[in-house]
Amino acid sequence: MNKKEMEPSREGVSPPVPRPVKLQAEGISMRFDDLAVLEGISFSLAEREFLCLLGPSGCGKSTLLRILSGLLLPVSGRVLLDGEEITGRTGKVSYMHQRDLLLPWKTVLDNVAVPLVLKGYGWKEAREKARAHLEAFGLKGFEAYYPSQLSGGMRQRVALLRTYLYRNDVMLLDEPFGALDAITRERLQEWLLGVVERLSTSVLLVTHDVDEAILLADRILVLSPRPGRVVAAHPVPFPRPRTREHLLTTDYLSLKANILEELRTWSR
Amino acid sequence: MNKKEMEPSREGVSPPVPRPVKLQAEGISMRFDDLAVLEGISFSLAEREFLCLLGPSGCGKSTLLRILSGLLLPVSGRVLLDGEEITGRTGKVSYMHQRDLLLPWKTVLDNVAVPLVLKGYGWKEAREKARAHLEAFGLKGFEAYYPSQLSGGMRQRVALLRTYLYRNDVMLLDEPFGALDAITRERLQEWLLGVVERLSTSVLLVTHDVDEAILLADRILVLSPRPGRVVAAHPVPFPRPRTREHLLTTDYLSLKANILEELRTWSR
Amino acid sequence: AGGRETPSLTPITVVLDWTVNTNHTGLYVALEKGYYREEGLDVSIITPPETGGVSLLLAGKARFAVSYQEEVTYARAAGRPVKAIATVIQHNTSGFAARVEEGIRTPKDFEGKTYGGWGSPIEEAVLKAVMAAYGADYSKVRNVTVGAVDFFAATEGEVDFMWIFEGWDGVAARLKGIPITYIPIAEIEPALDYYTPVLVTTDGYIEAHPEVVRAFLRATSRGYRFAIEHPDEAAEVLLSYAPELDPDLVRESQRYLAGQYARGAARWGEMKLEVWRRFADWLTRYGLLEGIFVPEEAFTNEFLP
Amino acid sequence: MRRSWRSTGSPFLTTVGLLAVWEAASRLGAVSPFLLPAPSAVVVELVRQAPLLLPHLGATLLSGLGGFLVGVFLGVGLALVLDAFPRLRASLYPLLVISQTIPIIFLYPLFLIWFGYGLTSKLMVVVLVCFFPVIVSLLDGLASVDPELLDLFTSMRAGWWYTFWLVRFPSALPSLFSGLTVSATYSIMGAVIGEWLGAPRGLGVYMLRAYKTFSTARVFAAILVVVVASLVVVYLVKLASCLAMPWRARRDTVTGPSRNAGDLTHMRSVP
Amino acid sequence: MRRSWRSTGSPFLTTVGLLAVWEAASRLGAVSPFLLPAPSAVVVELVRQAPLLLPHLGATLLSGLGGFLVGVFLGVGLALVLDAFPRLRASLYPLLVISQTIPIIFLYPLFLIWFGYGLTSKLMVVVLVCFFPVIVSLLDGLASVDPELLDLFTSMRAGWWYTFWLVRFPSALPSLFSGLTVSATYSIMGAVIGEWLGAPRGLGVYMLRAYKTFSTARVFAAILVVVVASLVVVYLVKLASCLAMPWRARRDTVTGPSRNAGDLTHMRSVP
Ligand SMILES: Nc1ncnc2c1ncn2[C@@H]1O[C@H](COP(=O)(O)OP(=O)(O)OP(=O)(O)O)[C@@H](O)[C@H]1O
Ligand SMILES: Nc1ncnc2c1ncn2[C@@H]1O[C@H](COP(=O)(O)OP(=O)(O)OP(=O)(O)O)[C@@H](O)[C@H]1O
Ligand SMILES: [Mg+2]
Ligand SMILES: [Mg+2]
Repeated sequence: MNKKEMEPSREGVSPPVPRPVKLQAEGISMRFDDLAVLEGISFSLAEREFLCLLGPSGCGKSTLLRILSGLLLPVSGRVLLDGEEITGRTGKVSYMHQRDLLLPWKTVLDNVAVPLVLKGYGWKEAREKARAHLEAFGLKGFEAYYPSQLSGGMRQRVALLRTYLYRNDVMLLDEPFGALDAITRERLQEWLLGVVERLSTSVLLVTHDVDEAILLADRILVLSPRPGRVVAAHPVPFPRPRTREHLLTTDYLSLKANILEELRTWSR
Repeated sequence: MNKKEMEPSREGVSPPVPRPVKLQAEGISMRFDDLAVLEGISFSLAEREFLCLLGPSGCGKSTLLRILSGLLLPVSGRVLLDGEEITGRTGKVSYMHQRDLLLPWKTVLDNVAVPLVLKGYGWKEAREKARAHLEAFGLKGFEAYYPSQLSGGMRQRVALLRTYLYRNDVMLLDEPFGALDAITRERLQEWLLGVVERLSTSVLLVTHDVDEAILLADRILVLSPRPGRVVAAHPVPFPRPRTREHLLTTDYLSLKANILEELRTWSR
Repeated sequence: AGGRETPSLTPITVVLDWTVNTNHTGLYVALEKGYYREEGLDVSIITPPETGGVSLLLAGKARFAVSYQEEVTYARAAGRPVKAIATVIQHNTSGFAARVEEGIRTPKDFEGKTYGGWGSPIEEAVLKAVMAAYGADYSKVRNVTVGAVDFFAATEGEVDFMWIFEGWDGVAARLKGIPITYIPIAEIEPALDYYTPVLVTTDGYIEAHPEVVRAFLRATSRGYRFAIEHPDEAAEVLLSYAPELDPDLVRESQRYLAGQYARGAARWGEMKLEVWRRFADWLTRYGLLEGIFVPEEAFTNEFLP
Repeated sequence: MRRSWRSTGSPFLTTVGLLAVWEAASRLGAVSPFLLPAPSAVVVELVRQAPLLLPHLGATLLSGLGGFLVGVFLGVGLALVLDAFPRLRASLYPLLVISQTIPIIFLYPLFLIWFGYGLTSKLMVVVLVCFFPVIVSLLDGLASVDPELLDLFTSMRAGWWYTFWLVRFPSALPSLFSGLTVSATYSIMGAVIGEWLGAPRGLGVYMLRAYKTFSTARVFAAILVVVVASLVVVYLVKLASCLAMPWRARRDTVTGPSRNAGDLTHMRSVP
Repeated sequence: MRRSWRSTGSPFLTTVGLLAVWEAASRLGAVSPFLLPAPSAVVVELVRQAPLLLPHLGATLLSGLGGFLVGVFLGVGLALVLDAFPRLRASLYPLLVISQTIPIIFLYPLFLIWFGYGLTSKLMVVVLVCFFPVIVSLLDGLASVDPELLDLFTSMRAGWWYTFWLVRFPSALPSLFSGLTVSATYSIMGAVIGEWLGAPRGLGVYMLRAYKTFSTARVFAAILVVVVASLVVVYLVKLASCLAMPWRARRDTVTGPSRNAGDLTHMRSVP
């Protein structure tokens, strides 16, 4: 995961030509019995775009991701992929759940190999391919461990690697770095940016870390508290690669303050 | 949870008189089969002290907390509480696990009431006492929900509230705010500081967020990667109340950079 | 019944050998008509576990039991102090039966047929003996175990002939309109004309309470004599205790048995030493009896009225 | 795939279909009435014999349900004790297995002698039959609780009783109900076996007498009663399982797993 | 609490203790030898009758183990089918219960007609007895899988087979093994019942003959053989359960739940 893996094309100001829309949410509303959770969510995710979703806890972010992935039918609204409706259809996008959801009965290696097996590889080949990634995720030496023997952050990394190996053009990631320390998180963020670049993936990432959002995103969506609505969409116009040091420039800081203020206002 | 709840005594420079030691770890080492996880961890937690534990993912933080709480016997080393050995004895400290560990078969209210019931209250009374806290934790209206119907952050808040209600002089918290957005996190951090002040509790908090550590801690311990050793202990000399705005002062920033550099160096 | 009116009644339990059937009619008649009460006995009749009632008798949970000569013989040979005190029927009313289509008239015809048995070693010996007597070869019979499956069900399948009770299965066949051929066992091998069923008690009980045994048999004997004389009424008595039985079968069977209970005997219940000895010898000859069996000790007519 | 079964329908339809085939087979002489009488004949006999069957049914229900309850309490109680004392468990587990492998036919005479020729012996058969699936499934359920939840309660010094009642028992409930379903299925049958082996009244006695007088239709009328009674007990257990586990109310096990509202797993075939 | 049982000891000691009590009761005449012979008498008879018992044991093992295997495969297979088609499940579940509530004694004649007088009918009895606990526990196990894990696999478009094999089946394994334990316990017994109802040879036949000739000690010698054979089958299943679930190897269910190394739950009594 060295810097070379990142193409330099991403450096410079954000998209000069508008990219075609990949995934589109149209007026999605959701409720559980009496509880209104999402209200008229509309946005689009362009090709190769990195979109971050910020919002107060319980506002419906995970619910939105479940709807986008086709696991849940919204009360109203549609999900479009490449202009085709995929509401309620699964397998079109890859989705990393908020919980790690590892298989307790499979070792780390097998857990990671699962998506490859689902794609048609034999177990042997799948394991080999999966093994090649373990080192980058700091999981080397833990191939034969069962999930119950891992630390929280290690489990999250296994889950992230699994999601990556079942990659689609669109990746929905629900707090993929939540349980990771600053350094490991930095490395994996870099790695993720590299993936987006190399594989022309579009990413929708839920996070609670405003810094993380600013570091990674092309655009940041802010949701209101439940029922979640899109209350702001901030393009992040900073050049890449962005580093943590950049976080101290006034532009960064004002954007961050801005977003925090929005979150705060809405959370009243 | 307004500011008034916080006593002003905590404002000003950190402890002028050294406070008596509450919890002490003496040369704790741990291994799982061939995997050395902790190596000679020694530190002490003073009365009313707020100690943050930073360290790379998988370095043994949760394992250390399990040992301190008496759930796990270290290979060597001792745990002392008020000078008395409590190695391998549970119930002496309260401990919030990294996983939320809610009871799937109990509603939010009952999950929160459990520690009170364990302390001898009847269910009815326990529920009433528990109910009084729900609002502050943003859980009002969700009393009758089962954990499976909650968002990730809500589950974490339930778990934190539960730990608080089973409070002891010493609270060990394993990433209690990991799944919370910035605003909710701020509120609960404030609330936690108030608790420490009001109830003279000592807190050992594991976090991955360096900002959070600097905002909250009297002292920050940095652990090396596995096998975890204490590689640095930083007192945080800033006056309280500390706010996020303070994070932009150079003192804060240099401490942060310092810690990040330590983490980075050791993670090589 | 009636225990409350006369507290001096001796409580007595009788355990049957099988489901309630017309072999037991005399007992029920004596109960119904109050013969037992007149003798100072408060009798209750119970049905046995699958493995038979003698174990209850031996454990002291019943004073009298319905058994059969074969069982008493084995019990005594195994050192169990069981003694027959009356035979319910004078002759063995069982035999081999087949549906007429099978064309079985004599044991010679068993060759090439399938026999459905309940898995007792005695059956094999009996078949060998009777077939040998008719110059037939037992090895040409296919002997399958059908256990508790009844004649009508078994002969729907591969089974061609079975060993049945004339007074029960035979009567049932007539009622169902299924013509059968029947070869009475007693006719083809005299040694097999043994007593079945018999009333038994234990040596110890006879010794301790001879008067109760005597009283019990007096009443029971009256019951059977009543059944001999009034088969239809006796059948209704039985049916009143076991209304679940098929009434037609009970009535028909009762009429048949009325002529069998005491056929050729001076009094109901009397047994001959010869019958006991002959059967035991036969068993020994075929290697079916281990242990020492003294026919004289196996039964007594002493308590018969 | 699923769709093709949609129309096949309910338990009702299957039952009716099955009865129709059976009736036809009987009428056409494919099955001898001595083995399997036509359903119509059975129903006729059932109606005719109802007054006679009712008291027998009462006796069977009494020992069947009574024995089931006693067996369940005994099974649950024993499971708790064995679970609390692992050494005792290792010692007694073989005995539990042994209790199930001695043919009842040989135990029953002992029961008759020890407990008499009344209700108790029959009850004991039912208890013997019912307690085993309960104890096995409860023990297995108790053994597969999330160890971290146990840790949590240990760290709260919860004591045996609270840990059991708040964590282990609810966690073992699905498994326990599996065992209860099996036991419930056996309960009425157990009573019938006991009656068969010797009892003054009950459906087993009725069957035995009908069987020995070659009244196959009556035997099957009694079997029908046994079957219906057993089904009622089994479905009561299923109902109890739904009531006892409200947190998974929508994942019923008789009608197949369904999921939360809006969830698509069961809607896959909708375009 | 736990400590007091520490010394009580192993299954071996309990068994020996029990046998001693039984032997003493027999010698002192507390139990009639006609009902329950002394263990010493049983063992003597066992040794003496061994050559006669062996071929019978062979027959019983053949149908017992064979029927168990067939029953397990049938149970698992049926459970899978019913699980895959929820409608079918609702329709067939009552039939499964019914199959268990018709006394075998009435089914056996049908078996004899349909399957003949050989091994098959006996096998069918064992199958009938064994498949039910398996199917109930497997269905219940399959129904209580973590729904979010299922969602994950749905979102990966895993297809029925992979979802089943990677998620649902492993998750249902503990429950399945509960059912297997119960079935294993019944397997040899089932064969004995089948033999009892009519078979040319087997321990059931031996027992029946011994019983009819009042050789109580021989009956119990045969029961002893049945018990030991059953225990062997049950412990083989326990062994299989440990092998099949390596991820919870240290939480065995026969010897009671123990936990990961260093974990204190089982060490609480150490000061
Ligand atoms: N039961 C176990 N068996 C074997 N290894 C274990 C076990 N529990 C933990 N470990 C190992 O111990 C190491 C430390 O785990 P621990 O959970 O303490 O890490 P952590 O510092 O809390 O990490 P994180 O920040 O990711 O939560 C990990 O490498 C983990 O694999
Ligand atoms: N199955 C359900 N039944 C009822 N309510 C539900 C269900 N699932 C989610 N909810 C409710 O929907 C709301 C949104 O949940 P969701 O998980 O989408 O929040 P979130 O934005 O992901 O929060 P977090 O940041 O804490 O993870 C919550 O209030 C939750 O209680
Ligand atoms: Mg969420
Ligand atoms: Mg941890």
